[in-house]
Amino acid sequence: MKKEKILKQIDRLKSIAIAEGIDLSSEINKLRAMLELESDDFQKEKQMKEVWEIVQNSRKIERPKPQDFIKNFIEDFIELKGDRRFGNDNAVIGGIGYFDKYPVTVVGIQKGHTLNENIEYNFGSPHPEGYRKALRLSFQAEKFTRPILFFVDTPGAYPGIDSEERGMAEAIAENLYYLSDLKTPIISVITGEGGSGGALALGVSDILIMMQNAILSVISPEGCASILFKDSSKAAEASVSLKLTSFDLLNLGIVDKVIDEGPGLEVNPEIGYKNLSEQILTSLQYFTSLSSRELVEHRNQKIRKIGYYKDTTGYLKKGISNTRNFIYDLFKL
Amino acid sequence: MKKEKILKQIDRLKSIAIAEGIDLSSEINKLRAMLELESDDFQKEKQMKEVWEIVQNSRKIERPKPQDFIKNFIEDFIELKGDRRFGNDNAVIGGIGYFDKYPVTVVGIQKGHTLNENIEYNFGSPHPEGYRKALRLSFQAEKFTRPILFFVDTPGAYPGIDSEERGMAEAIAENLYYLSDLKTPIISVITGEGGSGGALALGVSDILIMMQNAILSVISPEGCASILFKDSSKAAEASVSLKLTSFDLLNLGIVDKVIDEGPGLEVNPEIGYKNLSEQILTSLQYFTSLSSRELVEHRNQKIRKIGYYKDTTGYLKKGISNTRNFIYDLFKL
Amino acid sequence: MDKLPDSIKKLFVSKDNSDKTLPDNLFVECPGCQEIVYRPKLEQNLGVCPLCSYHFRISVDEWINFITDANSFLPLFEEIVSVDPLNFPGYREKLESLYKKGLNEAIRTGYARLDGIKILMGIMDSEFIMGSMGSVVGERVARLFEQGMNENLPVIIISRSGGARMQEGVVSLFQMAKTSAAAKKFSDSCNLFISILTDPTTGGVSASFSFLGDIIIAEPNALIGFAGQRVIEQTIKQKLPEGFQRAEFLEKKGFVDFVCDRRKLRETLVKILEIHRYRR
Amino acid sequence: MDKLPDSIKKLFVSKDNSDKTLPDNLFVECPGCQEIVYRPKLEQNLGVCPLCSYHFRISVDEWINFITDANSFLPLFEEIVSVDPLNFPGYREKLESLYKKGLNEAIRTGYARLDGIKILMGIMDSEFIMGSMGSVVGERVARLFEQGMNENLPVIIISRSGGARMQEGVVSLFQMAKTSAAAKKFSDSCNLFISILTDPTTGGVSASFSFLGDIIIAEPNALIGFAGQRVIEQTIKQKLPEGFQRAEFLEKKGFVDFVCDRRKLRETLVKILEIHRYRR
Ligand SMILES: [Zn+2]
Ligand SMILES: [Zn+2]
Repeated sequence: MKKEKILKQIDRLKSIAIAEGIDLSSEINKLRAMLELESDDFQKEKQMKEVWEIVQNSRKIERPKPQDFIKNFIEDFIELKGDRRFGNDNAVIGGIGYFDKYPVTVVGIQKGHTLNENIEYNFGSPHPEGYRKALRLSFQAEKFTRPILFFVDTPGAYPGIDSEERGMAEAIAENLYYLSDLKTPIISVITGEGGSGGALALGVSDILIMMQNAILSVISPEGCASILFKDSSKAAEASVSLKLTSFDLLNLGIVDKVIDEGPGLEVNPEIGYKNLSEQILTSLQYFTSLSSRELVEHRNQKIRKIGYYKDTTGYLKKGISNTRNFIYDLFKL
Repeated sequence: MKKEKILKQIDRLKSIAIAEGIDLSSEINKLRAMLELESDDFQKEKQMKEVWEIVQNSRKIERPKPQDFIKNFIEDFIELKGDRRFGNDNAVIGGIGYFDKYPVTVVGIQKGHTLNENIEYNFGSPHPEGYRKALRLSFQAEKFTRPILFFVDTPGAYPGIDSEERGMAEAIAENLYYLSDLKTPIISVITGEGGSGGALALGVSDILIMMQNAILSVISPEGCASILFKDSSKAAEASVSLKLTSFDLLNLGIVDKVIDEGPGLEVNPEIGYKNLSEQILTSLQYFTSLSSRELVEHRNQKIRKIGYYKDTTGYLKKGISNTRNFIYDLFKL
Repeated sequence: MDKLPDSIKKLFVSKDNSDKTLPDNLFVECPGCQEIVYRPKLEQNLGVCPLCSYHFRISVDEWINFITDANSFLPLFEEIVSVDPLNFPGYREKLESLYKKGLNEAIRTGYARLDGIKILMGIMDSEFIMGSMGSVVGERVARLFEQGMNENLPVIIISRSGGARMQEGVVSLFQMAKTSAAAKKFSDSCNLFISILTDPTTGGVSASFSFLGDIIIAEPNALIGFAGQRVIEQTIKQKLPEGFQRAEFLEKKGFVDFVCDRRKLRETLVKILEIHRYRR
Repeated sequence: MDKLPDSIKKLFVSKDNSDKTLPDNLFVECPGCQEIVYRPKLEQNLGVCPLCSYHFRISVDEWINFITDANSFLPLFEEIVSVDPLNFPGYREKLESLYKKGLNEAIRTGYARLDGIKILMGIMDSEFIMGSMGSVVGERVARLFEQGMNENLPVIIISRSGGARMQEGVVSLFQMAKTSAAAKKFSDSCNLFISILTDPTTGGVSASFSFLGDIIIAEPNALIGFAGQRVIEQTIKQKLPEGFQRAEFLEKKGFVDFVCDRRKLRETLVKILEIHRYRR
C-alpha cells in the first residue's frame, strides 16, 4: 500500500526532526499532501470496486428475476398474453392475480436463469410488442381500477432491425405518455438491471422502488465507457460516474424507496422478498385510498419535478431576451 | 318471345271457340296461367339483368374511385399516413382538409384506374393496418372535433396470410367498437363496391349514403353463388337475392340516402358529384349542430334498430322459458 | 381401426364426419390421435380425448352442462325468432326445418351461475346454419350486453360461427356493428366481458363482438380468423402453412390472451370472475 | 472535384465533415450528389441542394430564419441553464466551453409566428452535446407544452438529437417521462402538437415527445429511430439494410405522417395550423 509507505516516511521524518532538532515541516507537509491525494485515489478505488460489484450482482443469473417475484407474490396468477396488434413478446410477462387481498395487474420483464431460458426470453430485452402488451394490460387495469405492479429487470429494449421496424421509439413514448395519466395506482420495482428507456417504459409510477443491489442507468456502464474513454473495459470506472446505484438514485430524488436485501437477493432472497412485500402492501394501502384525480396529480408532480438546473431569472433584467453572455458568466459563479 | 306466342295461341283458341261454338275456356285458362308464369320469369330476368348491370357498373375501372371524390371535394388536402404500429397501407388514403368551409378528416379506400394503380392499391383490399390507420385518424378527428368523411369502395378486406397474422378480425371489430362511440360526426359514402366487413369497418356513421349505382353486400355475388348454387357463374342470380342495390338497402332501412348519379358516375360524374356534395354539406350542417352526446345517441339508436325478427312475447305465457315448439308453430302462421 | 371386425366398425362415426360434434355412437374415432374412444368416457372428460386432448365440438346443452352450475341456466330472449327479410331462396324452409328439429337459433343466451357467481352467458350453436349471425343473434347478443350493463353482471360468450348470415344480406352484416356498439356501451359500464373462441370462429362474428372481450380465451386447435381458408388459398394461390389460423397461432400473434384446455376452463373462469370482484 | 485546381479545392469542406451542417466556405460539396454547390445559392434554397434535394443540417438560427416570420421569434425559458448534478467527468468543462461559444443549450424555445399565426416553437440544436436531452431540455419542453396549454397555442418542435444526455445519468432519462407527461396534458387540452423529425432523431428524444405529435413530419433521408446503428449492428452481427431508419423507411412502416421537403415545410405547416383553426 502506497499510503502506508507514506505514513511510515512521515513518521521517520518526524523522529529525525525531533532527534536531530531540524525543521522538516515543509517536507512533512508535502508528504501529507501526497497522502491526502493517495487517500482520495484509495477511496475512489474502493468505491469503484463496490459499485462494480453491485452492477455485476444486479446481473447475476442466480438473482431472482421478475417472474420469480411474480411467483412469490401473486396468488391465482393468470397470464394474459399479446398486444392484440402483432405478437406476444416472451420477454414480457403480464397477467392478473392477487397481491395479498388486492386484485392486481402485474407485468414483469422475464430474464432467464439458464441459457435456454435466456434465449426464450430474449435475455430480457423486449420488442415493441412487449411494451404494447404492457400498455394494453395497463388500460385494462385502469378500466377495472386495479392497481398495477411492474417488475423491471432488463439490459434495455432490444436493438434489432425488427424492433425498429415496428417502432420501438413510438412504443416506449406511448407508454410514458399514457402511464403518466393512468387512473389507477402504479407501483414499479427495479429488481435487477434497469436498462435505460427500456426500463423507464415500465417505470412511470406512483412509487418507484429499487432493490438495494439493483441498478438503473441511462446507458450501460460498458456503453458509457466506450463513449467516454473509448474503451468499454473501463466500465467499472464509468459505473461510478453514472450514479446508477439505488442509494445514488435515492439521493438524486428519483427513486422513492430502496429495499434492504439482507445478504443479497442472489444469496438468499427471503429477506428482500419480505421487505419488498411489506413496502408494496403499504403502498397499495396508501395509493388505493387516493381518488384517481389525486393519484394522477401526485404522479405528475413527482415526474414533473425531476431535473437539476439553474434558474437565472433573478440575475436578468427584464426585456433582455438573448441571455447567452449572462448565462456564461453566471455559470462560472 | 314465348310470352307473345302464348298470347297468339290464346287469340287463336278464342276465335275457334267463337267460330265453332265450342267451350275452350279451360284450355284458355291454362294458357293464361302459363302466361302469368311466363311474365314472372320475364320480370325476373329483366330484374336480374338490371341488378347485374349495377354490380358490374359499381366495379367499372372508369368509375370514379374514393381518391377521385377526395380530389374533387377536399380543398387543401394533406395526406396523413400510417397506423403507428406496423405500416402504411396504400389501399387506404387518409388525411385532413376542407369540405366547403368545414375542416374535415377524410379516409377513403383507393382503387386503381389502371392495372399498375390496382397493384399499388392492392385492388382496393385493405390490410389490418389500413383499418388501424383509419381508426387512428378518426381518434385524431375526435380530439379536434372535426367531422369525418369515409369514402368506401372495396371488394373487401384482403384475405391473405399476412392479413390474418396481423389480426384482420380484431382490426375490423375495433373500428366498429370505437366508431360507434366516437364523439364527432361521421358521414360514410359507399361510392362503388361495398364489400362485406371490409366496407362496414368504414360504414359505422351518422348518415350512410350510397351512390345510386353502388352496391353493398354481405358477400360477393360470386361467393354467394358458389355457396348457394355451387356455381360462381350464377352470380347474377345471386345478386338479386342478396338485395345489394342502393334502393334495396334504402327500403331495408340500412342506407339513409341514395344519391342520383344522373347518367352514371362512370359515364359522367358531374351530376353525381354535385348531388353528393349537396348531401354532404346538408349533413355537415346538421350533425355539427348536435352535441356530442346527441350525436352518439343518434348513431347508436340508428345501429341498434337494424334487424328483422319476430318478437313472440305476446304469444307466450309468462314463466314458460322453453319456447321451441311455440316458435315453430308461430313461424308457420 | 382397420384391424377391427366390420361389426364393430359400424359403431364408429365415419371419418368424414365434417361437423366434428360429439357423435351419438358408443365408440368414437378421435380425429386427433385416430384411437378409439369410449363415448361415456369422452363425455366425462368434457368432450376432450383422454388420450391426446383433442377437443371435440360439443353442443350447446353440453356446454351448459360442462360449464355452468347444475340447473342454473335460465334462458333469455328466446322469444325473439328469425324472419326472412330478403325473401331469400330457401331460407324460410331452412329455418322451419331447424325449428322442427327443436333448435332455437344460432345463439342461446341466458343467466347462469359459475360456482355460485351470477353471470350472463351466450353460447353459439353451429348446428344452426353454421352458427351464423343474423338479426336474431345480433339482437340477442346486444340485449345480453344491455342486461349486463343494467344489472352489473359479467358477460361470457362462447363463440362458434361461420360469420354473418348470408340469407339476411346486409341486415346481417350490420349485426356486426350492432353487437360491437353494444359491447362498447357494456365496456363503458366497467363490467367484464370474457370471450371464448371455439372451433370455428370466423368472419363477421370474429370481426365483431368475439374479438372485443376484455379477456379472450381460445380452445386448443380451434380455427379462428376472418377470411375462410379456401378463400385465402384461392386469393394467394398457395397452400396455407401448418397451424395457420389455429388458436396457438393466434396466441403467438398476440390476439388471444391464452389457450385453455376445456377441462380447466370452468375453474379459470371462476378465478377471473373473482379477481374482477363478481363474487358478492 | 478532383479536376479543380488546389487553390479552389481549399474553399471546399473536407469530405469527412461529419456533422454535415452548412459549412462556412463559399463552395460546398453536396454529400448527396457530390456536385459543387455555391453556398449563397444553397442558403437561398433553405439548405437543400438545388441539384439533388439533399437536405443539409442547418443551425437553429437558420431554422428560425427559414421557417418563421421575420423577427417573430421571441425566446422563452433561456434563463434555465444546466448544472452538473452527477459531478460527471468533463461535463462542467464541456458546458462552459459551449456557453463560451454562445450556444444556449440543446433546444431553443419561444414564441414565433408562421404567416401571422402565433405558435410556440422548439428547435433542437445538435451542436450542443449532440442535441442531447438533459434537465434543461426536459424542463424547457415541458414548459413549452404548459405554455401552449395555458394560452391555447399550438406547439411545433423540430427534433434533432442523439438521445438522453449521458452526463446527467438517470436524471436525463426521466426527462423522457417528464416531456411525455407534459405532452399528454397538452394533448388533453385539445391543442395541436406538430413534431418535425430531422437528421438525426434517436434515443431518448425519439422515444418520448418526438413521437407523440398529433402530426409527425420527417425530413427527407433523416435518420430516425430508437437504437443507434452501431449498437444494432453489434447486437445482430450483420450489416443494416440500405435506407434502414431513414425517414422514408419510417413512412412506409407507418410511423410518420409524411416526409416533407424543407422548401414545402412552411406552407404545409401553415395549412395544417389553419385546418386546426389557429388563424384568428
Ligand atoms: Zn385423441
Ligand atoms: Zn446534391
